[in-house]
Amino acid sequence: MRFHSPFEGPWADPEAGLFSVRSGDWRQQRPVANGARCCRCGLCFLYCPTGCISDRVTHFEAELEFCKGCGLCVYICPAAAIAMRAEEGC
Amino acid sequence: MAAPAYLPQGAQPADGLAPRLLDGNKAAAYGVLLCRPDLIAAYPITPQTPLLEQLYKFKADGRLTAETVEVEGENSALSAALGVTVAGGRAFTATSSMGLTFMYDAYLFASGTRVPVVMVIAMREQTAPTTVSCGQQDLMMVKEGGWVQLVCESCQEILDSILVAYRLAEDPQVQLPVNVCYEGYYLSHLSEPVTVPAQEAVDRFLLPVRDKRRPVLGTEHPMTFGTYVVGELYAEYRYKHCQAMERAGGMLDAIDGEFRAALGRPYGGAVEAYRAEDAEFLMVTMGSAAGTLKVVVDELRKEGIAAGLARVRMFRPLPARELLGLMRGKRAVGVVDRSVSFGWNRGHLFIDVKAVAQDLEPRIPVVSFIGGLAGTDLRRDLLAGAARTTWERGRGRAGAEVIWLGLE
Amino acid sequence: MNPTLRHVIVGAGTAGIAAAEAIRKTPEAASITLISAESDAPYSPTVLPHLLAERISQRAVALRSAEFFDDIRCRLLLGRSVSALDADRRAVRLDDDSQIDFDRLLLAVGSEPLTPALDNPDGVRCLSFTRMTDLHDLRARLAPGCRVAVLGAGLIGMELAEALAGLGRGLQVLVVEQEQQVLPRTFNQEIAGEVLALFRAHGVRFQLGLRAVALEKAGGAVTLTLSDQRSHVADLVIGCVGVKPRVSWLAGSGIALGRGIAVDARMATNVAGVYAAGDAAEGPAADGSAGLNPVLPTAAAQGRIAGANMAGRSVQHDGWVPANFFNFFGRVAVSVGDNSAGPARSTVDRKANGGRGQLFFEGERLVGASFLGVPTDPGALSLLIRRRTPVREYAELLAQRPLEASRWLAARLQRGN
Amino acid sequence: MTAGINPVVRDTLAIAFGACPPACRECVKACEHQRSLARIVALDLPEAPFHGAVTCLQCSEPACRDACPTGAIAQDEKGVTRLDSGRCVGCGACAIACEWGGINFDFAAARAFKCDTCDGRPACAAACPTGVLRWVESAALMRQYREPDLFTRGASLCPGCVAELGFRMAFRVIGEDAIVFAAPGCACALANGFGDKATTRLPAVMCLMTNGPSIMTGVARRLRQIGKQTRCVAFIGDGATADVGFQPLSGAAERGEPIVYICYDNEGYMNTGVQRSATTTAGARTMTTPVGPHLKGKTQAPKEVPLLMAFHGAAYVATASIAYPEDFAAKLKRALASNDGLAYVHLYAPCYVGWESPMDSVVEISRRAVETRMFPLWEADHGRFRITHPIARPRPVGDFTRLLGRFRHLGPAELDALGRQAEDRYRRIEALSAAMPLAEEHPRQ
Repeated sequence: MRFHSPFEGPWADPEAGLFSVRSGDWRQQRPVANGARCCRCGLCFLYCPTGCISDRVTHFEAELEFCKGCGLCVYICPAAAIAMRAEEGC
Repeated sequence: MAAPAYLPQGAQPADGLAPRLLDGNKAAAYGVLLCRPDLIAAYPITPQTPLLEQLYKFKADGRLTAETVEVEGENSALSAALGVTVAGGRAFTATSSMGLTFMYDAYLFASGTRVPVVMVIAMREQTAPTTVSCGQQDLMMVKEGGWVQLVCESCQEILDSILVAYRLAEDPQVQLPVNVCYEGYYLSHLSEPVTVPAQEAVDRFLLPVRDKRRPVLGTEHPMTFGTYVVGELYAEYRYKHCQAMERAGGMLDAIDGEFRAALGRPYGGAVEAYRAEDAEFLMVTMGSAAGTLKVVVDELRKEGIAAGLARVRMFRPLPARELLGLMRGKRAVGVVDRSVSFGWNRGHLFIDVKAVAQDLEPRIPVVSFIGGLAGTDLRRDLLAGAARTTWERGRGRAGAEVIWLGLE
Repeated sequence: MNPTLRHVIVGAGTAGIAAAEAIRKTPEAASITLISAESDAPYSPTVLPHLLAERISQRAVALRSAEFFDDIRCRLLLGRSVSALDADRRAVRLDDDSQIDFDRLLLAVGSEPLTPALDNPDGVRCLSFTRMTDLHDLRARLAPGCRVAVLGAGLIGMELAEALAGLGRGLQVLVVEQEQQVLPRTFNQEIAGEVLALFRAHGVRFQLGLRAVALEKAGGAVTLTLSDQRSHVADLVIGCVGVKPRVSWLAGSGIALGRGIAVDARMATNVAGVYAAGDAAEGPAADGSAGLNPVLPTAAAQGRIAGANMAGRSVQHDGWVPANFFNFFGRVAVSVGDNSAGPARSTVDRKANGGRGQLFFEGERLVGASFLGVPTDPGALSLLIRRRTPVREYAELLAQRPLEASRWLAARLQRGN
Repeated sequence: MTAGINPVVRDTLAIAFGACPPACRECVKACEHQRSLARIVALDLPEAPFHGAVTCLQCSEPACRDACPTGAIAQDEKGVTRLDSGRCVGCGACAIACEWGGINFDFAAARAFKCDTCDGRPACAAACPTGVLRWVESAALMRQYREPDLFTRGASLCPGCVAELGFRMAFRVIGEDAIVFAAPGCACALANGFGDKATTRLPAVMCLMTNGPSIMTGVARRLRQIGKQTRCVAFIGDGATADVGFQPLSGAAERGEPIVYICYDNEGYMNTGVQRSATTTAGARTMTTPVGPHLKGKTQAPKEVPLLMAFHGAAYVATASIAYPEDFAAKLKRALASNDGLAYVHLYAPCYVGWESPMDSVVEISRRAVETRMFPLWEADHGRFRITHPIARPRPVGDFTRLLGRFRHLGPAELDALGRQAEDRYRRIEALSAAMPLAEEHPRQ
């Protein structure tokens, strides 16, 4: 028998890596940050539902592998430093 | 020195402790006490309630150190028990009848996630119609639930089976929840002399839970318990569950051996055979009626009728190999059930036995006797009649496959 | 990224410094060398008229403090001019024949003044006004009662004239401009006329529609002959006829040159790893053309873009829009975009709040705007023009309340609605 | 290591764009009072019509600074861009470079000037009567939410899901010494693992709809037994909280189990396709309370679970909203600190799919719900109550319902009734806070 799990029951060890779906593939629009305009308040980071915003020192930016394109970062950005742009083919 | 009559054949009280008069529930409570659980969570339900009360008495007296949770229902009782078990502890719960069905989702959850909790079922009829009387129907409602299920014949066996249940459940080769089942009133409220083993002897038999290897929920090594599973992995877990069931069945003999070495009382493994080897026909049952059937077998033997008895101790996994071996060469088998399977309209154990008997060559008659429902007494005369009927079937007499004892 | 990547920036003006800072903002380690031909701490020539007018002291015009360059770990070489670029060997040669190797190079070399084309048989010193040394030179010669002729009424000429007029001390200022108006590429005639009136009210004389054709010595003074053959006496002549990119030294280097150094929207030249920004860069304008736009905001933006790209980010300049801001004698004049009236254009011209506003539209789109003496927002207007925003329906509002209306429309645009 | 703990994150002025009342100008007056020349400009344009305010929001790479020829504009160590008027020559390069309306010009002095946030105490925000201008102490917020996100980023929840957002927010505050409990529902995708892979680095348990608090009871008792401080924290939806799972929650609260239970209330069975639950707002359209000639959405008022919990022996009860993250974080910390019984946090979790609103609307819905008194923010500590975010002048309930398609069918009478329900709900809490007051401020953790 070729088993996938080392356990008898439905246990999972995060050390083997977390399960993730490529949720970036769902995206119909992408957030584009105007780095110079960013006021570095971090609210986009705090409010990203997927937790995919990272600090690029000059500004914050979404990692597109997971960004679902919800646009909440655009809504929350006090500086209007992020804009949504349609993905090609959407 | 001859062994006391209440002990199983050949048994000696190893620890030399004097037996005391305990009913089944109290015997169970002593069993639980000796197993040093970390948490007890149960909801009162007749006829299990005195077991719960006894445990709280132990707690009040300072004899029991377990956390006790006065849950608001059976679902929570089992859930709290499996919570502590998942977090590396040892838990106990107990229920009956509607309580069992009320915890049905947690019941299936516990086995499907392989949580080794131990739960007593003080067996009772299943409502409706409403009743609190004895029966085995509640157990039958969960027989396919993936738990290991042990069914006791005496109060001593209840106590001993609790110890065996933890040993079995927590074995790395098993990791399954275990039910210890005994009939309400007939055993739960029946007082018998019971030897309560010394704690040290139990401790030798039953390692503390921390010595067992299984995943433990906690921050030392964070893990997820109860993952969402689809497809092949689901099949894998089902396969492993069945394999664990198989291993649990095979392991009972070995554990009985260890139990005998540690505590001096032997049990016959998954099926207790009583004068079965040279019998012409075999009666099969489980639970308290086995005692009466043993008397009936003895009486028939005196008449020259070679009766024998197989008492199923382990209902799940079904000891099919043992049952097949005992049935081989017999001319007929009669199965006495304290429950009914709707649709089959026969007893539940009968269905199992009949399925096993399919492997016999030549085929032999298997008869279902249904009796003792809702606390009615499986009297000696009723069981003797059942045995005679089985014997006659073996000798070619035709008749119905199912007979309701006392009704027909 | 290679941790030892060497960034060399030629020119320590606004573009060069913006680039140095952008390079340092990327997390990877890199070396930065900033080379300035001038020995003064980096400054912007924009401050020259303000220094002349004594609105500010020279101590207060350094673009950045000395510590700043230490903070961003930038090696600053002052007073070292770069004489050649060897693009193949990836090195620049300095005036002392030493060589600096680079992995990424920014040419932020700025501009130099155009020399007025006129007959000058006596070799009369015609001053220019684009460097700190020019200011020192001018100050040294600027005696009380001095007659100063400023050739050119462009950006530099007008600011210089305004500064001189404000100094008092009996200075007499004459401005010569070959076009019929002052600030010809900045304002249309109407507003230019108002600016002219303002200058005249402050004693500045103008000769418009005329060119200086000859300079001759006349005793201790100078005779300046204009294209109408009339002569004017001056003590000092300052040429402010325009600037050109300082790119002659790059001829033959392999760098593609037009009027300046040709760059794309990333500020990259045709040679890999070599960038240009600022006055010398002939880069994309917002209207899609390419050209020079030697003003501070463009230099800053281009420098930032160039630096970011040099350091491995990928950013594009969205194109410059001509924009100028003047404060003449306490009256603000703003010009953004293209302020010429064309055949396909409509104009809204309003006098409001003691000032004047003009808006130029192509269809629904704003293409240019000028305001005199009215609070407005040149940045917001630039954005509306750059993005070719259809705001014709708000023309009246923009003319009447330019500050609020332009900011509202710009903010709305920035938020994508 | 983590973006959130970067020290250069800074506080900011948040201006709800175009949300000012007409002819207000309170911000301008306050700024003038404080700084003589107003750094904030009221864009009060009835002709447009538009009513807003604009000022410098302190770009990280300020174009005004880069363009300044005298070095008069510089960023201070807190990232605030300051203009030194002593070095300003009034050239206007900054005003051209800034496309965001951040630079103003003083005609009289021929100098540019700009907002410097009043050193982090902006008078404008303090003066704003509507909450359109807010000073967001995001540096402090980021410190509160400093723990790394321990959940998978590729979780299969809808884009813009507030349950996912709330889950991550909550556990950034809670930290790593916790075991997370989930139950079937939208948010469990973050914690239930998938097959042999985990979806969180925290220890996690995927419970049934019916037994979360009971499994937690077992685990929490065990942890206490072996001397662990690790907290058991549930993040479970309203269905498993208010409906089928209410009994075990009730039991755990009554027994005083030391667990933290966060209910994310999206007012329905959203994971199964938007069916009504006990907490669904009256009038709301769902798949089981549809709108037709014979039915107009849900006919019953929502079950007020947090209030039930407060009257249930819970040690700590709070309502929370992602629109008020400081409040949410503070309440989570109080919940974690209350070890003598069950702590219950009811998180308002608008589901834009089921509530029929745009994908990026959850924060706005959350804020409006509070501002209209639809969802009061309060807390109760051992039966003593306090409104944590009083709404003195509530917005009309229509400002809330307008955002949501699920209320589109409601007429004026139904909206009035909804408003009265909200009003009653708020007054009830107000009355409890008056009768059984909770001491004003907990010490800040």
